[in-house]
Amino acid sequence: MAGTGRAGMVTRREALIGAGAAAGSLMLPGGAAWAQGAKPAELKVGIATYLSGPASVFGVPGRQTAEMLFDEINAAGGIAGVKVRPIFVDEGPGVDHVVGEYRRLVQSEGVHLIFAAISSADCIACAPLADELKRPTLLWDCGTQRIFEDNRYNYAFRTQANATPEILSALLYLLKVKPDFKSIAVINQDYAWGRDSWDIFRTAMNTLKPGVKVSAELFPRFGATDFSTEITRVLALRPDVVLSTSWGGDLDALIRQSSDRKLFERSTFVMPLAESSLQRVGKALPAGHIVGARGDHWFLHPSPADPERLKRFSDNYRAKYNAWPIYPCFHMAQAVSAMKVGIEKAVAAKGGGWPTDAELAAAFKGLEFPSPTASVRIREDGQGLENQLIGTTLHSDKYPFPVLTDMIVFPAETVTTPAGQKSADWLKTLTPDMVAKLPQAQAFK
Amino acid sequence: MAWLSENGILVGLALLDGLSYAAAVFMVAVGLNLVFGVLRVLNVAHGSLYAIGGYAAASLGLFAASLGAPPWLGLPILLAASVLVGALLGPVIERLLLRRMQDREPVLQLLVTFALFMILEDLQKLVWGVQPVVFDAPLKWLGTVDVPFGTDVIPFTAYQLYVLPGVALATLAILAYVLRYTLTGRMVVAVTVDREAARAMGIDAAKVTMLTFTVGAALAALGGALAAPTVSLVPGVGASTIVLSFAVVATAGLGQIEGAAVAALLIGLGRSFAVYVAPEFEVVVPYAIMVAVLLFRPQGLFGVAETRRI
Amino acid sequence: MTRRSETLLALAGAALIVVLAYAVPWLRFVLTIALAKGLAVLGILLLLRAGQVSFGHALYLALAAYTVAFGAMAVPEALLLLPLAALLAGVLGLLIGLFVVRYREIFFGMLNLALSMVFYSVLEKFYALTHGADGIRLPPVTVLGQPLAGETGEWTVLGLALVLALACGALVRVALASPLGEALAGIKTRETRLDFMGVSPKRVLLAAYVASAVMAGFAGAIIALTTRHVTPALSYWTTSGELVFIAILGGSGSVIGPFLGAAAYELTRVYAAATFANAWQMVLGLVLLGVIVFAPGGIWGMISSRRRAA
Amino acid sequence: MTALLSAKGLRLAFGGLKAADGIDLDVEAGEFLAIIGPNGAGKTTFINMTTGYLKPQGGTIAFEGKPILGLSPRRIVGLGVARSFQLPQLFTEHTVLQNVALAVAAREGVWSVLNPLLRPRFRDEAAELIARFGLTRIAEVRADALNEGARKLVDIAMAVALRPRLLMMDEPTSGVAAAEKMAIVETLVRVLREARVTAVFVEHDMEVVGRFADRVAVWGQGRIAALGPPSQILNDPEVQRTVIGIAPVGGTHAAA
Repeated sequence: MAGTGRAGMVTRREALIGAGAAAGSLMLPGGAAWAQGAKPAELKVGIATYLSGPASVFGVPGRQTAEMLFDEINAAGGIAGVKVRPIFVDEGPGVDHVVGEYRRLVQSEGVHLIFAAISSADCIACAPLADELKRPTLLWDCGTQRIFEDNRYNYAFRTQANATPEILSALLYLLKVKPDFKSIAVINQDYAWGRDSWDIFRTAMNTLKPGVKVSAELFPRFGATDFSTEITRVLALRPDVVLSTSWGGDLDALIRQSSDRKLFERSTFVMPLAESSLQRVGKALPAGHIVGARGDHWFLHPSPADPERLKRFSDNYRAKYNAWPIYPCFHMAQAVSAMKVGIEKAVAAKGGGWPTDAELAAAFKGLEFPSPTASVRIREDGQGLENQLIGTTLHSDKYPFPVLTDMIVFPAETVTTPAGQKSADWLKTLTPDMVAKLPQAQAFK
Repeated sequence: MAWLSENGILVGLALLDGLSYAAAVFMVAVGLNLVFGVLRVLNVAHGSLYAIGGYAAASLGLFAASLGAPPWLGLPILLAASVLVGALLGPVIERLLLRRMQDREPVLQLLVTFALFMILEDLQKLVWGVQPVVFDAPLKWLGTVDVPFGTDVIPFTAYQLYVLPGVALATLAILAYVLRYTLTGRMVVAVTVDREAARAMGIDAAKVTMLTFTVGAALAALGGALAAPTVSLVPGVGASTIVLSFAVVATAGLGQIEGAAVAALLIGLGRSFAVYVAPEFEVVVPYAIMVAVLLFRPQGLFGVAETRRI
Repeated sequence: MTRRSETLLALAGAALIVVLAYAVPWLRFVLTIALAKGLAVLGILLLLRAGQVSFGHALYLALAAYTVAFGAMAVPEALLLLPLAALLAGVLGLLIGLFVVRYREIFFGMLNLALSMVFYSVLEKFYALTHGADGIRLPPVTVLGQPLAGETGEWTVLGLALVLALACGALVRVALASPLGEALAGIKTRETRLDFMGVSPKRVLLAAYVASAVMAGFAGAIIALTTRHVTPALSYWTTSGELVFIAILGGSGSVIGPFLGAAAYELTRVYAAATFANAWQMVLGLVLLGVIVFAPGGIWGMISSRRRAA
Repeated sequence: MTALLSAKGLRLAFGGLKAADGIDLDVEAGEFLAIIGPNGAGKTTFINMTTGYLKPQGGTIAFEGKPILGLSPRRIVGLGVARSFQLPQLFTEHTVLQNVALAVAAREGVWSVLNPLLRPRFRDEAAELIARFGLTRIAEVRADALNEGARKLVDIAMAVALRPRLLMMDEPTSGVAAAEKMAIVETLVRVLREARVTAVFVEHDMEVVGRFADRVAVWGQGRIAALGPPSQILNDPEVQRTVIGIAPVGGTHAAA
């Protein structure tokens, strides 16, 4: 295996350079980097997001939002006088990479706070680490409801809702606008989210409207690009409603191919995540279908708490990245807002002193912070209470893509599983009068 | 029996979907198989070439559309983009990487293409970003065809029904003709069968290799370009494509063009029927078919059993 | 390289790992993962000796990891779970091995890949049990009745990994020089001769295959105990590809190679991800390409050629 | 006395080509039987059939009275029939010593993992055998660096290491430089005599045949055209015309 002549020389030189570089980079600071309770020179925030793979359609807008908002905070003098700096890590390589990165962020980079993550698996793995390493961690975008229903954490908090309110709202909306549907087909991605979300939907549907016929349950491969077989089958079955909780390239392809084959003319689609695809699929998605945004995220929210705040956020994002913000942007904005308000609360509680990790974590419990559209409260169990917005697509001349009309904003408390209960059980206790009590729909203006 | 009479027409529909899916699968796998035949390398970067072909076709198409090109021009643009990608990347990859590696162990050759795949995945992301890209002008222009289904009709896109299988059939026919009846094609076959013997007969194996790889790259790109109107191109699309085409190639028998067609057909139809009969097993279908075929024909459907010379 | 200097090098490496893990706490985790992957790659190395590449050994890794995750719910004792996981991996390796050792080269690789993808689908499919892609969080685990948690827990798992790595490394080192090991290498160069010496190459390969499955099993168990979270991604083909990648990176000339490769791989990935979060994949690809083109013996090859030159 | 190897009515055709068309042949214990004939006559096919590589379409083969037809090469080796190859089948990345030691180990069973291949017992036996073949000088040379003559000898040494009672050799001297040929064959015959191995060998060099064969079988189009002592066969004008060429060659004396 010995290199011959010239090649051998190169090899040796490279080996030396490589060894030197490795030794140098191992000299990164080890151990926690700052004294507890002392005001840091800079607030470092580790942010786990997808920078590679299919989920980077969410991860990269999330990262862009973080960069924009961190700049804004620093331009305004930082949080409690401390500048903030994001350190991004990629979720793409998988859970063991993210767990390793989490440790590196805490033990080597000495980050003060962590935002984790988009993937539910990464969140489930990181939440216990937060407690183990005692570093306040905000779960900024992942969907699974299992985290706070199965466990208790002192250092992990979620600054957004979870799958149960996100999916339940879509069902309630459907029951309100199309109460007499008799059959439904589901086309979801074949992985945990696709399965779990259908479970939530079906459980709630069987409680609120028993007897709906499930015409087909289709779970095409995650990352599938061709849905023609699924579409043919649904075209032939003619269900009243088609549910799809898919997202990203999968959802784009499903919408386009359904549109090309006139499936939208035969069935009403319910797509709880489609807000993130609207700008890409454009008017291929016809009017009259039900779309959600994993929260009350919509840059044209009909009744934001502070219209100026929403407009500023949306316009800034659009000016910077040439697109309207989609839900991961809003989720990131919520995490950043929670961080700011939480630290300010902890600093105030200490009379201006800098909080320890434990004090900072305690500040997040019960914290209420503004979101671009309204406000979010972090419950005692760590779960965020976030309103949900569902609407129906409408084609307007003002935008090159469908907008939402007949929007219903569901107050968080009405659709979120109460603390201490499991979604699967709670969904079975729902009563049909829930639908009658829904807030008024608001039209596109 | 009751099931069949109830679902008889559904089976017909599954056949239509299966055919177009098989066509798409064939387009990716055939290039891979051709390249394997001559270079004896399973080119992992084939998936990247597929993705780049798709992205390039979409970019070119969207650019042409922004200049006001008529929608029918979309189809030739798809073709042009794939030829461009093949002609630009094929010779570069073959010359700079694979040729240097051709006397190395097969594992190393395969890993070189794996490394290339990793590099191209990120390059792609740097060039085209992460937001899904699509170019559906040709599909929109061709419109839909209503296929009768009992008293109902099922709309299919003409693109899916005619263009995909059409291009696949044409590709198969042209390749089969070229390999069988032209001098260049026969040289390719000769190198596939026995590189050393071909060299001894005075065939310029290096030239044949370069040509084959370029054609293979262009076919991968064409596969991607043909997909661009229907699918959304996202990061990672190359990775999922390549595993599927590996399964096709192993099922087909290495280097077998007709085998790739039959294997693609089996896998395409198998997947379609699975969606009707047992949707939960759809994902496993290509692998199940591959394992079943190799169980009975260890060298693949059309592969020639290599007897070891002693 | 003599056996003694190799032993010394291995012990020095082990000491270096301990020192690094002590000096840089966050590296403990990374090094444990690296040791675990090194163990799995040791199995890949066995197969490489026979000239065979498996693109599906992540199957055994994942099986063992899930065995630990599920087993911990019943018996949360790491010292029982670890051998149990390896045993199950070995049993599955035997069953699958009986089938795949009849195939060579690309068919061997593809069949392994297919079976691991089927397992991946099974993990996703039975999501009621496995929670699909979300994966399973390990319940609290003990070692000899002491809870495996916190810093002591990290050191314990690192220690386990180190002991297993040294033991398996030594065993493989001895086995490779034994008649069985040399017959294994004979499969690569002249398989038929073995038959005509009365030795069944299939059985020789099967023995190596089962051993490789067991080592991948140890690796999966260690990974599960370290990350404390298992997902189906462990069995995805890219994980298998990563193992082959590491084998080549480290070099197949010595049993130290896999561990060198794994450490280099994990550290490169961590540092590349920290420095170029957008393009770490490209960095890895370039590193691999560099190693294959300029140092086909891998990192081990570079070290041993330097020693020889010195 | 029954023959050591007894083939009856062997038939095998590849497409239209009849490689064996009713072969009847007995090999007696202790003899050296040479097989000669033009290329494509089916000589190698005969070896391939008797060692289990090819399965005849008809006929029977018995070794020491036991039928071996349809057995795998491995089982046949186990019974005591070894072979060498026209193209030497060596483990190219191993040294000569390792190659032969591996054959010794194969005879003893390879399933020991904890002791090295070159443990004293295997190493000594292999080294001794290599010495008998006169190859000690190249014992540590990798097999892919050997010349053709050495590879042939190593190939045969590996077969001898299996301690067969019958050794089938496919052109042991082809590709060997003419100058070394006789020396190599001398060595070979000496070793085989010492080991009391019965041998069948396919050979094109009539001088070799004439000097070392006890009996000669002439192959023609899948049949045995003639069988007898070399003195008789090599002087047969028909054989001279079809097999050896126009001019009669070489010595006519039989080996002792």
